[in-house]
Amino acid sequence: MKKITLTRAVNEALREEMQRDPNVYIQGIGLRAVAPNSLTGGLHDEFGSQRVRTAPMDEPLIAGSCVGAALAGMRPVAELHLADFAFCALDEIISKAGKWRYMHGANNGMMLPIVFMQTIGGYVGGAAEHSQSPVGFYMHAPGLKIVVPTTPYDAKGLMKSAIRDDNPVLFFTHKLLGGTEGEVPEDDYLVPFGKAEVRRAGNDVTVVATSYMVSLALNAAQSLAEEDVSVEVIDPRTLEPLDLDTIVQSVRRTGRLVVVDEDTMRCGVGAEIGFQVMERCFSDMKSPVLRVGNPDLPVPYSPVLEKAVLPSSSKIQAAILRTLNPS
Amino acid sequence: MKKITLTRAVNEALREEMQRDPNVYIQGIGLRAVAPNSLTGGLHDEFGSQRVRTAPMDEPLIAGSCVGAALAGMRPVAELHLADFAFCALDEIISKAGKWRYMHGANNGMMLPIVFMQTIGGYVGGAAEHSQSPVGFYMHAPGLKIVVPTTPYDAKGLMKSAIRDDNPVLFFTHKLLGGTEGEVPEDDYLVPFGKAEVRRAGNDVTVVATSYMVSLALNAAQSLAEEDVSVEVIDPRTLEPLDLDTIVQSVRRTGRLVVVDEDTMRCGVGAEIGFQVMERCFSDMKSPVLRVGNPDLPVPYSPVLEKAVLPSSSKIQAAILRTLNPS
Amino acid sequence: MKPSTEQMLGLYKMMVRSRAFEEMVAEQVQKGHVPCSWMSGIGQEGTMAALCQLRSDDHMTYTHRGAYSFISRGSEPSRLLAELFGKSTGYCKGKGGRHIADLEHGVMGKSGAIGSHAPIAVGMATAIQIRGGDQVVISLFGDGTSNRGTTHSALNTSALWKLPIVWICENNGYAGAIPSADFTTFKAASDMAAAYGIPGISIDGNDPLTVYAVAGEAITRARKGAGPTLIELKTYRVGAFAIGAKDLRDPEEIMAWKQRDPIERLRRQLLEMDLLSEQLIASIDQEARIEMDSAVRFAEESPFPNPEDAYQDLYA
Amino acid sequence: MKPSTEQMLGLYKMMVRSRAFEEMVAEQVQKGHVPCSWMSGIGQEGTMAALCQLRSDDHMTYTHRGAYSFISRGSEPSRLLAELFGKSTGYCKGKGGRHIADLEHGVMGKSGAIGSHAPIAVGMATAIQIRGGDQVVISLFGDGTSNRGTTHSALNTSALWKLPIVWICENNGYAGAIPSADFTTFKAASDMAAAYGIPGISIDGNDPLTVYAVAGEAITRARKGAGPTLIELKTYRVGAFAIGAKDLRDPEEIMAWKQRDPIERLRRQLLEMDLLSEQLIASIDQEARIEMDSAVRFAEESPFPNPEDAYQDLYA
Ligand SMILES: Cc1ncc(C[n+]2csc(CCOP(=O)(O)OP(=O)(O)O)c2C)c(N)n1
Ligand SMILES: Cc1ncc(C[n+]2csc(CCOP(=O)(O)OP(=O)(O)O)c2C)c(N)n1
Ligand SMILES: [Mg+2]
Ligand SMILES: [Mg+2]
Repeated sequence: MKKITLTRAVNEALREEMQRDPNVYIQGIGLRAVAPNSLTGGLHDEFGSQRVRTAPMDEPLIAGSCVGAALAGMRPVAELHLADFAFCALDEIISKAGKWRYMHGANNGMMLPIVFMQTIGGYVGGAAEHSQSPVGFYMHAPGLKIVVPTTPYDAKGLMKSAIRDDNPVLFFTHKLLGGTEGEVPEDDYLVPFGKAEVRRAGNDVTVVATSYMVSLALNAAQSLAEEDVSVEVIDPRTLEPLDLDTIVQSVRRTGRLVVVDEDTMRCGVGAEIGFQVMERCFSDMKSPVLRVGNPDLPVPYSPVLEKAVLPSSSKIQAAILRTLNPS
Repeated sequence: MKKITLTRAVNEALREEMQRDPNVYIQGIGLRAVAPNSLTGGLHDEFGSQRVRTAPMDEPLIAGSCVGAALAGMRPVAELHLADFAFCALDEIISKAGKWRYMHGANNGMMLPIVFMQTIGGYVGGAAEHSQSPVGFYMHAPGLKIVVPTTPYDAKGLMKSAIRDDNPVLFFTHKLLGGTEGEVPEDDYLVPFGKAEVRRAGNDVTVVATSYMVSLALNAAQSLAEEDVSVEVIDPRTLEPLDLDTIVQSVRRTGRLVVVDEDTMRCGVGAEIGFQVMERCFSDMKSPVLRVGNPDLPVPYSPVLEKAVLPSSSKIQAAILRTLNPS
Repeated sequence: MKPSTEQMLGLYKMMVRSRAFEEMVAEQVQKGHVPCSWMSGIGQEGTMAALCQLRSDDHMTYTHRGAYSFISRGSEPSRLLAELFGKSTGYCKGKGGRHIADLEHGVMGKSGAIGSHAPIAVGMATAIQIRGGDQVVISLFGDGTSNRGTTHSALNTSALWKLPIVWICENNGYAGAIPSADFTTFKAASDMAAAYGIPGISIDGNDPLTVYAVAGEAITRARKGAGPTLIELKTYRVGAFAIGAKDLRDPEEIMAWKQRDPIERLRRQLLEMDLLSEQLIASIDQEARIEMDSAVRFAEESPFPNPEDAYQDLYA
Repeated sequence: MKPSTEQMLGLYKMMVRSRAFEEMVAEQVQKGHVPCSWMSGIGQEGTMAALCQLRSDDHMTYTHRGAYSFISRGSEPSRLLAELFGKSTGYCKGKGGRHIADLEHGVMGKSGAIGSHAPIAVGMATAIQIRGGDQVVISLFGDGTSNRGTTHSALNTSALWKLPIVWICENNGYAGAIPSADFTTFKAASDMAAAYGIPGISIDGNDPLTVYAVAGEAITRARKGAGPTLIELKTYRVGAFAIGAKDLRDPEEIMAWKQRDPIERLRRQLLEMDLLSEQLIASIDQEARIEMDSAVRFAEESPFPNPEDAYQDLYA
């Protein structure tokens, strides 16, 4: 085991998979000259400009050409940088990558093994067009796997699974998680999709949190432990496939659920997980599912306003307490 | 009162608002040569090619230029044709039209009065990229009003409200509703946003249905009436703003809710309305909210498959019966 | 780049088969056997003179129009029609309809949105370049589709990376009922090439032997790693935008273009060269008709998919 | 198109103020008073020679880089800085940060995505055309942004509709750390103009009087309804891509361009013309410094917004 950052873990996964499989290549804006400690740092020098391609600045081109390369047998990785920029390429990601295998009846093996890397998250003064965590859009679209890693171990193992997966995968790295350190094995390993991780066990309330929200939820759980409230925190790790069973098992025990996701709440991750849990656990529920997330506003710039809009540990605490004492 | 089709009603609204306000103009692909009985039929001949602009075939250009024109004081209407094509312009619609007023602190009156017209719906053999009803994406994004008219009366009055609204509005017309006939007053009238309509009163189960789904839900209600099941059918007419109160009042009475929306279900309209109702009506609920919609698949082409994927009256009936006899 | 006798005859047969397919589909659409419409490619078969030069390991992207691109790669009319009928024997098991893929013959999938294919062609060519092969990509786009921003960024990228792509703009003078002058300022779409510093040439798309020669050179150039070329084929669709749509164009203009039919032109030339006889012509026609008749039977007799099949094929 | 004495002096003062603003912001960013970074426009102030010719009822779209576009329209440094500080007195009440709008001065909003402004410029010009006014739009874009498909479809549309737009490509030779040759094949961005059949010209963007003359003609042309022009300004950003970012460019190249500073150039010319004296220069510099000092005080002393303000401004 060694201790590395999440960014480094993703970087290692990319490097090792590129070494392992000559069909893996990566493209994105500016890749020739990224910082050494970035997600793609050092890859250009190691693999050269054919396999680490500095792409023209047009997201539809970057994403769309991944579709073409995948059809031609490659395993492209698109580094799209901020998730906000990827909006320019939603036709390519949603309608091409997500739907083509199905629309073309699988065609005896049509595969679209593409990884779309995107960086998400607010809390850094990026304002409305540089702060989004638009995971909900992709969950609304069929055919796309969705990865939201929170630890270096998971990030590396999930990225390897993503690259080896024969389907399009959205891989979301949070701005504030890149520097998180954690232990990672020396040897090759995979983290499978569709298996949630219970980050903290508890009996009173279940909290499902995604990406950076997991750390906020753990803080909230820690604080509430001092008030004798026992909170279980579940990190789904992938949202498609979603390990609903782990969540349902927990909620059956606690009867209470708070879903925390940084994205806008309406038609978001919380709505969906909440709905599915209510369907499955209707009679177990002691109070309605609550969610903590962006109250359907663009992310504002000023730290004061950003704090008002984005989730925090104290907002999560408040929601947990509300599930315990519903009005 | 006169009897006209929904398409004609929208057409009249466009015509009358263009007559009323010289700042209203419309642009889209092929407008110079559309069929007389289409949404924009006859407008080019009446208003000329300056105000009914045949745009180059690029949705980002069409949607983005509406943003510019709105900033310059106009009230543009974009006829984007199929909602599927509008995916090419989601950066413009979601990040520009939806967020700019907020991001720029309103700037003493920044307004983006734009109507984005889109045609939605399956059931016509369009396959995955010509059949979507992607209302959920827009509901997930902040700052966009969403109109889903079902009758000629509403369509006309809501389109007029949309054009006069100082905010961006998504106006969704369903392929199968264009020919629906209904009475429309001779005089100018508006239908306000945010007021749901109870299309059929009932006591046992509440059904909220959007767009073409309303007619399927009414059929289902009619059939079930013969089995002595009394179904209330609510047509929200606009999804942002959403008249949750009308829905909540009904559910408080019935204790049961089915949400019917043609779009993919995950993170969709049903998830959201279901979640909010569960929050507000937790103790009134006799069984979990159910939804009928696309089970997260691209819409397939073959009629047999399309039928398997898209909602139908019988699927709605089945869901209603399940809320009455939850397993 | 001159085709051999065999190649010319092969091309001619292919064009006749494609035309027969289109005519047959039109009939089936009109009879109501096809649950969607179809955008006929009649009149634009000249493009086949480029496509027929692809090796089976080459790639192609195509447009919403016509079946000639599929036919030129070897797709079977029976399975194409079965797809349009929504039958389980169709190339996409009835899931795609007009949006056909046939991976076995290098028909890689059709976008519902125009302009999406150009970046896809860039990706295919990138794959070739990374692997170091000598395959090429032919990517077709319409004059209307030249409006899409994706077309431009793909052209730029192909020039920048010297990708093995032959871009073919099929300029049929219209997008829907709208004449080109209403949506683009390009006098010749090949003018675009100059902006990217790649060779661009405008030719008569209804003259198959010219198309063959010019495309052949561009293909050779791409195969050698010398980069992309943009060829504009000036052509015309003889039918309406889609089958059943109203045609607002000048009937005289349509008539004039019918006189310039690419198949008739090649037929005349081959007759002059004594490569065709009236008898051979008749037998090629008849063979095509028989093939299409049997395609109709195949499609008609094929079963619809099962409703449960809708739940398959989303993920690999 | 020659500027009057007054205009030249006005331009010079504006450029000095813009430079002083940029230097002040750089300091504030480095001090940690700005919760985001800032993309300095130092070295590219030559563009102001075009922008300063806009009437107050004209429109403009601008890029992510620099404040010179705002300053040239009349935005106040104090409120610009207050915005970057996230204060309620900022032009966007602290909601926008780098994404500044100042409607009163015709600064209409800044996109976080590059390339979105070109269609917006088309829309503004469309509004002018429909109303029949003689206003114009100047739309700026970087050389990297010329890659975006939106840039192309906007150019095409402007040419097609003969819109009153002056397109200005600020070619600073780089996008981030990547030199132009790595992302575009255009030798001169103005080559793009030819593809759309509009006038295109490449000039030294660091020579304000040339920029003034060439832009002036293009503006006149647009005002007369004769359509768009594309001007490429060859320029250079003297600082890194963003403040605090590592600069990977050749230090000699940077030095060489520093010698070609547009403000120094105009200063020398005005000195030669006897329109400036050393004394006047010093007083202009000092005035700018005083203005920026008071901007800092204003921004520092301004209150942050209230958390509840976050719930305002979404809808009109
Ligand atoms: C993104 C998108 N916008 C609009 C359409 C509707 N559409 C289908 S074909 C077409 C015209 C294409 O014209 P052209 O490229 O000249 O091809 P042609 O039909 O002439 O063969 C349009 C606008 C679409 N399919 N996709
Ligand atoms: C759609 C989108 N993709 C990527 C980015 C990230 N980005 C910001 S500035 C920039 C480079 C722009 O280069 P150029 O237009 O030459 O402007 P310069 O920075 O040189 O002034 C990029 C890629 C973005 N903001 N938006
Ligand atoms: Mg055409
Ligand atoms: Mg640049």
